[in-house]
Amino acid sequence: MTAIVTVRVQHEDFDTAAEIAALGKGRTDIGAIVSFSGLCRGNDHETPISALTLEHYPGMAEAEIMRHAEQAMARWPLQGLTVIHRFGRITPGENIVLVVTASSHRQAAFEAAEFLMDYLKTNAPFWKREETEDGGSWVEAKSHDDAAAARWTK
Amino acid sequence: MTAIVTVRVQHEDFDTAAEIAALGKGRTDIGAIVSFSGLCRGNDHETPISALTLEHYPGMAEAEIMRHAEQAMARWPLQGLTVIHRFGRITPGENIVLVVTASSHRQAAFEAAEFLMDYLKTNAPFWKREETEDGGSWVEAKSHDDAAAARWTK
Amino acid sequence: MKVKYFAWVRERIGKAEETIEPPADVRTVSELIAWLTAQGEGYAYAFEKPKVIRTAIDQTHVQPDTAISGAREIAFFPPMTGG
Amino acid sequence: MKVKYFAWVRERIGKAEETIEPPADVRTVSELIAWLTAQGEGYAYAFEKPKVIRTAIDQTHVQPDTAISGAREIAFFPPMTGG
Repeated sequence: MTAIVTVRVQHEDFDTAAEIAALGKGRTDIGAIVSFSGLCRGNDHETPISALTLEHYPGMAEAEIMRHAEQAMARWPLQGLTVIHRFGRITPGENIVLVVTASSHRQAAFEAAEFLMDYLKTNAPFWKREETEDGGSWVEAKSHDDAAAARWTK
Repeated sequence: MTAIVTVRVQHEDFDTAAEIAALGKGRTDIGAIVSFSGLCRGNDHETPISALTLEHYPGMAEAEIMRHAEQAMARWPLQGLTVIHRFGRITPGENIVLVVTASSHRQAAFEAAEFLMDYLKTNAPFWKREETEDGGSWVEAKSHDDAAAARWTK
Repeated sequence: MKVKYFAWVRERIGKAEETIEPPADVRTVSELIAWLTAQGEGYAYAFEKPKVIRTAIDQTHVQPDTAISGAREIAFFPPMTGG
Repeated sequence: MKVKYFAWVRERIGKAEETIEPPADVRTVSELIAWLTAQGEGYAYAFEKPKVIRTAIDQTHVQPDTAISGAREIAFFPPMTGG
């Protein structure tokens, strides 16, 4: 059966359940589905965050994510892959990002989901700005995210 | 906030979406939710499988999974953890097992979910029997599952 | 003591559980497996490869050299294949 | 050529995009950053640590020594923080 790759960059929220169901629906060749949901936290630092604003590079964001989704499809035996990344203003508790991977084998599904999340954290053209009581600030890139992404180039 | 650990061993199907939603509901301290769904495949070998029957050791199954869930809670900074394992007759495309982990950090959520799945594959008292046209046979344990489980004892 | 059998161990022996009274010189899990093996054809078939058999005492995994004294429930089964 | 700025690079320069015509001796990404730095206070502030700045040419990540000839759209931005 065919493998389905879906990439969406959108402001609107998404339905994790529906995305998982869509990958598995009507198929009996999938043994494992892994989903990763990234959520907006309210307590990242001492100062509570009232919202995040995600800026992105329209066009490049979609193309870059699709390029990495295709890399994941080439690298692991996947039967389906969905990546959704939101932009705009997002409040604590809301979804930011979703990766769903489907495979016959659990290790492939786990690894591909981790690979895509590590990529999204470090190389997808999105930038987070935190809104707090005293104003706001751009989130700084984390070196441990770079280290996590680097392990896939070995 | 408190961490919620849920372990269920049941014949009835479960609702992956509802379980993911239950872990995240009303909270703003969770940054990552990973879910793993294990599904019954119809095409594991040359002979198509018409169903799996999962036998389990009532009492020990629940206790052993809970013990490993607590190990995961001690090992990773988790804010919630749900494990559901079905028993009885399950047909291709149906759910077998669900692990959902919630954490502030994605690596913890991924690792804890993989640890629990590796454990469930090798040490939880469940046995799969495959039903095929020519009868059926007990699924043999796989050495690569043992190897996957062994990496967590390092 | 109560003994439980699962999966193909259960099928080969032909029952899911029973109460047994092994002699006092049967002290460990592996001695109990050897004693059970002599209880009939189904038992001999179930335990023909004793190294493959996994054992739980009172619902906890144990090793072949674990003592069985004080056990209320001993279970024998093949390698597990859940998940 | 069209230039785009994102996140704090955009805020410091005070615009999201513009069309520029750098002189012919500006050949690489790092030479373009150096030239932009001299275009005013906002530019100088945005590019004060040029090593931090990431660049894409026609929506593909590039290195500081990449040639800019033929580029239709060049974007400058801080390290990415999506996911």
